Amino acid sequence: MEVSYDKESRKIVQAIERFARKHSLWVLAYGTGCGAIEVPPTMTSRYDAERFGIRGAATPRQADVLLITGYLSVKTLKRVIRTYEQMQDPKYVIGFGSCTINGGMYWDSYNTIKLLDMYIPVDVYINGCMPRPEAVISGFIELQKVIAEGKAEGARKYKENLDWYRANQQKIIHNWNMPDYNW
Amino acid sequence: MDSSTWLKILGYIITPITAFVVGVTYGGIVRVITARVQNRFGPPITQNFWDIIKLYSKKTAVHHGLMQHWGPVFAITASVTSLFFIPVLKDSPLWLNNSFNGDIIFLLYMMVFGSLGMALGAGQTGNPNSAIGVARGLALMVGYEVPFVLALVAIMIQFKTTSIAELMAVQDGFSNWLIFQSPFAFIAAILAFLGMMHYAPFDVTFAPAEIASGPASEFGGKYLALMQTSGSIFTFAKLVLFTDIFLGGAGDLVTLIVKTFLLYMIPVLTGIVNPRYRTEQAITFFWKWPTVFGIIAILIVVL
Amino acid sequence: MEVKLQVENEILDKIKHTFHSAEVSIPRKQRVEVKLRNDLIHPFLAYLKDTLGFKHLSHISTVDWLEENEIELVYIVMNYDNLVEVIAKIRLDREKPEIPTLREFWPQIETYEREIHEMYGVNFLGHGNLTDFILEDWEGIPPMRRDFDTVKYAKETYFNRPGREDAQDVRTTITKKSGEEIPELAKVYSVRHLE
Amino acid sequence: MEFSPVLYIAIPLFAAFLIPLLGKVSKTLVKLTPGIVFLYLSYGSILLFPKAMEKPIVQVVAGFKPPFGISLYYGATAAFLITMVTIVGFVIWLYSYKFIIREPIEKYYMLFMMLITGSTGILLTGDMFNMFVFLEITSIAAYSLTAFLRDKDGAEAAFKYLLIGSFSSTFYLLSVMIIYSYTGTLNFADIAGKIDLIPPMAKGFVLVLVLVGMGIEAEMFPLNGWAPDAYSQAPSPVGAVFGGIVVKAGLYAMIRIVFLFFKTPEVMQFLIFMGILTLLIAEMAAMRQHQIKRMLAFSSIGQMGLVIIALGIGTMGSTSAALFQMFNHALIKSLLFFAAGYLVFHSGSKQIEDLEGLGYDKPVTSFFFAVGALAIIGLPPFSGFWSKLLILVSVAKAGDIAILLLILTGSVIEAIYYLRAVVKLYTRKEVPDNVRRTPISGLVAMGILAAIILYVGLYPGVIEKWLAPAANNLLNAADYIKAGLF
Amino acid sequence: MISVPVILSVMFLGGVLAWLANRFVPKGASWTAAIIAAFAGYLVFALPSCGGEYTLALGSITLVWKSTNYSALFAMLVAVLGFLGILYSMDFMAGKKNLGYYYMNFLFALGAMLGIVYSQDLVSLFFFWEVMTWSSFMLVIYSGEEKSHKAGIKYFAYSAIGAYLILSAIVILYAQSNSFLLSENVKMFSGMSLGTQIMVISFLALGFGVKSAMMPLHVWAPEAYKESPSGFTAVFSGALSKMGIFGLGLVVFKFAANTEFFVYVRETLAWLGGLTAMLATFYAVIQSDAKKLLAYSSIGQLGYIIVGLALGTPLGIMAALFLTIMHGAFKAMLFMSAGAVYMRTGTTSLDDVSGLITKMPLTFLTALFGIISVAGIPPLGGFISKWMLYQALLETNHYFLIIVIFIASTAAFLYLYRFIFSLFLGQREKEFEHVKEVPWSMLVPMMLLTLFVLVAGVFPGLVLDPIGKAMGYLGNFKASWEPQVVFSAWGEKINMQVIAGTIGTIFILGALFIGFKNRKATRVVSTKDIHTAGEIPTENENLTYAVNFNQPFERAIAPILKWSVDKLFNLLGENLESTFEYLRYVYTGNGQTYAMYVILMVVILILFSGSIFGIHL
Repeated sequence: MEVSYDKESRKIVQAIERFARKHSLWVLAYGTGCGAIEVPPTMTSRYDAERFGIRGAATPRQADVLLITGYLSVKTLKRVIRTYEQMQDPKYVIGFGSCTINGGMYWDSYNTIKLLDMYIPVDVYINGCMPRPEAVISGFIELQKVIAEGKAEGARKYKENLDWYRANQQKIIHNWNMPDYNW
Repeated sequence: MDSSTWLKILGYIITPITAFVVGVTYGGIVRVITARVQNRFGPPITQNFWDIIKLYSKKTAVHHGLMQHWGPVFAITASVTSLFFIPVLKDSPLWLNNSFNGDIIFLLYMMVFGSLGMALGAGQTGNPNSAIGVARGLALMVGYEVPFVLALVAIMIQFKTTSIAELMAVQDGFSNWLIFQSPFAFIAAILAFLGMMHYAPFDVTFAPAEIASGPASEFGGKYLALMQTSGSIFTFAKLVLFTDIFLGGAGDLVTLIVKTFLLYMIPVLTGIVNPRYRTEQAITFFWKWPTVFGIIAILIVVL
Repeated sequence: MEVKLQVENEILDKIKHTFHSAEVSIPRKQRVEVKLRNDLIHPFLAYLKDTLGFKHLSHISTVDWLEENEIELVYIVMNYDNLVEVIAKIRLDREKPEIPTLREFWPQIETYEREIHEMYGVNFLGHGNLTDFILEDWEGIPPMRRDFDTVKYAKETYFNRPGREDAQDVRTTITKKSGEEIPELAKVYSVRHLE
Repeated sequence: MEFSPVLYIAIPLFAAFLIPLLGKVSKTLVKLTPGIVFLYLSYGSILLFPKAMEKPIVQVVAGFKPPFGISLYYGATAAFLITMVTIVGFVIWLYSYKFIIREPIEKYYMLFMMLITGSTGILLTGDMFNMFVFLEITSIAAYSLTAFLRDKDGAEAAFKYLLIGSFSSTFYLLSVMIIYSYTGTLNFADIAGKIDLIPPMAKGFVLVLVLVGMGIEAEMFPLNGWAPDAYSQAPSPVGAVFGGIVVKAGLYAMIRIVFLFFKTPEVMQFLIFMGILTLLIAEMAAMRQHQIKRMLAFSSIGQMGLVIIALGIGTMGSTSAALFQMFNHALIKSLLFFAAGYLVFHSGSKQIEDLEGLGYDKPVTSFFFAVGALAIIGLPPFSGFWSKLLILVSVAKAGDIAILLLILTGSVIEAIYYLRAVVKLYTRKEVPDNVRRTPISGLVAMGILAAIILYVGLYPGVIEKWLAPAANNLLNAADYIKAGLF
Repeated sequence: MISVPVILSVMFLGGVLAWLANRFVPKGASWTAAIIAAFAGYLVFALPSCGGEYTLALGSITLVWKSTNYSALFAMLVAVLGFLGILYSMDFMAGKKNLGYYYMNFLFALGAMLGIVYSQDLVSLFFFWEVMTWSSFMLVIYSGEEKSHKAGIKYFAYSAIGAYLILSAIVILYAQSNSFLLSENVKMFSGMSLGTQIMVISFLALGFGVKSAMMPLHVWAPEAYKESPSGFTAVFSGALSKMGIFGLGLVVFKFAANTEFFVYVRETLAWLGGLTAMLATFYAVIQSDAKKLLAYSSIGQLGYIIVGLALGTPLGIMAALFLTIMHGAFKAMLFMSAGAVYMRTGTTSLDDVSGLITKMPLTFLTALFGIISVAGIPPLGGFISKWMLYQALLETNHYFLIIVIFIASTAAFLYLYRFIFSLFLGQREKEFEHVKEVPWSMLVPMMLLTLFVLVAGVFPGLVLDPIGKAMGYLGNFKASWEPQVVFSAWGEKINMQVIAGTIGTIFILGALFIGFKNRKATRVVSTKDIHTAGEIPTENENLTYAVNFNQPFERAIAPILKWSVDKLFNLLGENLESTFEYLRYVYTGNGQTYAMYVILMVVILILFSGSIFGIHL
């Protein structure tokens, strides 16, 4: 039984939904790299990210935002992909620090990836090595804007281009023993 | 159908909605207060509404089987049913619902219904954290039920009734409130209430940093939303129950809200400033002083 | 500056007395360096631990002597009583580096050995748990060996963000700026592929 | 044809002399003879039993009237017990038919017949000295049967039996002498009338001698040391003979004398006390036995203790219950010995441990053992239930709750060790293929016993209606005197 | 004309028939037994509730059998559960050895239970009691393994003690009243001396208490329940242990009610029952075997029943009898589902089995309804009995007993959840990947009982009707209930239809909502797909948290668990046996010793004949 709205009410519902999504960002901080240390100050009294409705989520099932806080080694990437796929749509990814953008200081490492958005769709990058909490919050506000515009469609992108992403992922993860998620 | 039937049906619709709104708003206020205590600004009071709407608006939902699918339904059934069997406002046909068909003992068991349903749902996910949370939660329940039941027994014996409505009728006038008539029962009950609300120091069931929010760890989207809805309603239901029993109930909504809010602040403020007990510590806590208070309450009634 | 190395000398004497083939020296205060035959590392560490009281295993370090076709294992053990460190060095064949495990002396050595196995390809016999440690499913030359070309590997394996042209070789840039010479060694194994 | 009680003694005796002669002719004839004897005796029982129940038949042997002549007293009690002996004897014969394969079988049957002679003699005689004679006959036959297998253990057991048994005879003979010296008569009925002629001191001495002497035969604690060895070392049917016949006869003799001459409250109390001791100690000892036949022997002692308690209560109800229990015990214990005999034979070991798994390998024999065990514990619907119930009722009526509880304690222990053995039988274990089978005659013997046990269990009235006259006969000394002296 | 002997002979001859059938027809035993049980069940229901009287004279003893309202209640329970148990056994036991033996003893046990409830005289009561004991003992040792034999011996030993206590009470009564008739004894009981009264009541209560596993006489129960085949365990716990309750009902209301110390009897029993409920629950919490857990749960539930009976108020008795029926149903369900799991997986260990819900959904449903009912959660049958029990406790001012009971019933959630979680929820072991649902003949009894539990919960009047009549037999009790509403003594009422309607409506609404919201985007995933911080569980890894599940609670109650009755009894048993061992050495096997005994005996008797016989030498 599909509930059908007329156009006007659909718009209103969408607006409410977007507003709610924008104001309620539950963050799954995947604590890789040095960025993990920047998250606690962001969340606690000094910078108080809860003002923006940002708060931590314990598990990927509950979370909206996946925060990749730094470089990802091949081993961690595998876990990140799994975690990302366990999250519920709509879901957003924030790449955090230059390591996620272009490899940063690990550009010639034999074991870290250098381009996060080749493996999972990233909505917002926050540059810096490391970005300070102010920058992090600004990144989140940017994400809120993207959500409000309805452009944060990472999950859909991932779903549509799954083969491409899989090919990229499997290029470096040789032993692909992950369960099938029926995308 | 005559007007009273319509009034009753209206009551069935209005009561849960009110409970939801009040419960969620309380949740928001709690978050603000917590933030202020921690020297933060805190989210807007409406934050919990946005959270719940967002969870409802999630596009996908994943479950691990029928029991997880129905787990939140069990929870909401328990909370709404309990609410329906608690007289919300004194002498108001709109707010009394089914309260004459059940009583305190029924409510004690009805409250478990949801926990057990949720526990079954959490169990089916296969997540060890959920099961650990459930084991802790059930054990904790055995702990806090003891002083709670002692307090209730003291009151039930004193007034020779198990009906909440009759207990409310007993407490007309400020000085007749049971909090003054049998203070020890109130102390035992309120200490049990701390455990019942799962705020620190008795938040070992959900312990986010430890077992990834325990039973809820595999719930997301609509399931989590329904759980939070039922949680809000349940919080309100428990508060109303305590108000009815100890604070003389309420004749109008404003009084009710004031009384429930004040009552709610006890576990909340305790929770903010306390660390966490381990399960067996919590159980032994409940079986020590609160139980003693409960026994004193009974002895006072008996002697 | 005259330093009294009484304790160190005592230890040196004892070691020399027991292990005649060991080359023992005292590089500095509180340190004794021993070069051993491969097969003696086991009895040697046992002797240190049980007789001389070197209870603590600080670390195992590894050096890849590519030119000499050898891999050097450096065991660092320490005595809490006199705070002397003994550094025991053995050299393994680089083609087939094998040495018995020391798990029965220090159970925590498992971790070091796993890492060395993964990074240098040293096979610790009797270890029992030489599975993947940090790298998963690594194929090819162990990454810490000097004949492994990390830049080339990274370029081939991972995507590079276009537009980062300066992402060449930090060392070249630095030498350009400072005018220093790149050591021959580094040139051969690092710069060669960049050219 | 008129059947005379004297034939109960004469026919087995005749058969006992005939059997060795027949052995020269044919082994089969030897084997068949006891069967014919028992069938004939049963026929006699059918004829005489109802009569004896109404009025005791007193028969004078050798022409003199009592108290001078030797008289046979076939009263209700004797009739009851002799019928029991006949049934058990018949079944034992049937069982022995294939079980006793060791030569010389004619010797076995001869001794068996002599033992029957002695037992019926003890039960029938109305004369104290004759009782001694029959006692000796029984005992000597029993000693020989104990050592029938002619192995070391059997010989040792027989020697112990002989040692203790000679005490029994001696003491009994002494008491006969003392009584005769004061009263000048040997007839029970006559003595009973003249018992006051004996001075108290001698009377006490006689009492002690009789109690100890006959207590040995009746397996009273602590005089029963011979029993476990004799039971377990003798061939299995002989165990049944002891449990079913010899001990019953001994007990009858003791009780007859005590009831006739010394029926004072103190003596009865003493009997109860000894009965309890016998019961409890025997049951406890049985609990710790590892050999099945020793276990059965101790259980037998315990049961006798129970009977002694019931007799010691001395009321009408308790005495009849005791007779019922004697009857049941004779049958059930025979069944158990029969089954145990073949189980031991099949497993090749006397240890209970080694019986494991036989329940599946030899189902019928094991089944009979289980039936026997359940019956002797006193579980319905077997006959043991009723006799135990009646004993308890009579004890309760006598008002002694402590005795009641002690009896029940003994019963609990008994239940545990019997079930242990049964359960051992039915523990699943791979048993090597055993081609030996229980022969049909053995199964028939057990089947008859089991059928009787079950039948009596379902219709206890069959036996119960004979109990009252039998008990009356035993209790009522005045009637005995009247009948015994014409 | 249907009368009691007809029913009994159907059962007992049927047992023999089943045994014979097994010898000649393959599968004959199960069909014969099922048909006989069904037929006997029909007869039990067709028997007029105050009729079928039959007198049988056995020698000096007269046996009287009659159906009363009280016995009809228990007879129905026995007949229904017996039939369902046999139906369940048809496939459960298929292919096992010695089926004739199994069904014979099964039917014997059923017949004996019917015999007990129909007995109007003490001898036949005891007679059938013993038959019941040994036939159930035979079933406990059915598997023929060492463990089952140990359990069997233990069971039998305790039963024997209990039975002999009953027997001694019976003979004491007989000694006073000269009659075995129940009615005669009841009539004359108040005239007996105080000592007799105390003795009879305590012996009877202890004897029946053993069967109903009252603490501290429960020791036999866990192992016996565990070792018996599940088809029978359902009857064992559901009906057979209720014979103890049947007896206790008679003791309390027929005998003790006429004495001056009635109130002490009730208080003692109530506290024993309450402690039984609590401690047994605690022990159930720490079990790691499904059937043992259920066994302890059974002990605890019987504790509730004893409490209800001992309160002696109409509401209390009503609660007790209601719980008797309900416990028969739901414990049978749970044992049957545990048996179903055992049949498919070969184990009942809670640590080893998990995640069977998708493989055995109907079994799971049975277990679910079972645990909800045991827990006393509305609207199923368990709740109304608990409610009545609490009301009865409140009205009789048992302030502290109510707490004990409440702790027990709350702690029950722990083990109940553990039971269902460990067996059915969580991740499935790889070896159970090909497990199938059990056959229909096993599902039918489970489903029927499930339905019954539901119906009895919503329409308690259906069950309260025969209970009300039974209470009339026990004494002049008037039950206070209407078809929908149950009243307490204080005038509280509870309307189960409103409750069930509310719960049902909200649940259906909720289920519809959650079902249709995002229906297309809702996915079921494998239980392996869980949040594990990204780590991937391998196929052989099972993350289900099942071992030591209730450890937090166990730690909290560690002081209580430290000393257990089992250990005490074991110690006692060992010491007794070693004492026996010493006594055994009275028989040294040495002829000289024996001769010495004889001489000593003579000497002692002669020396002390004065004091012993009153004759001075």
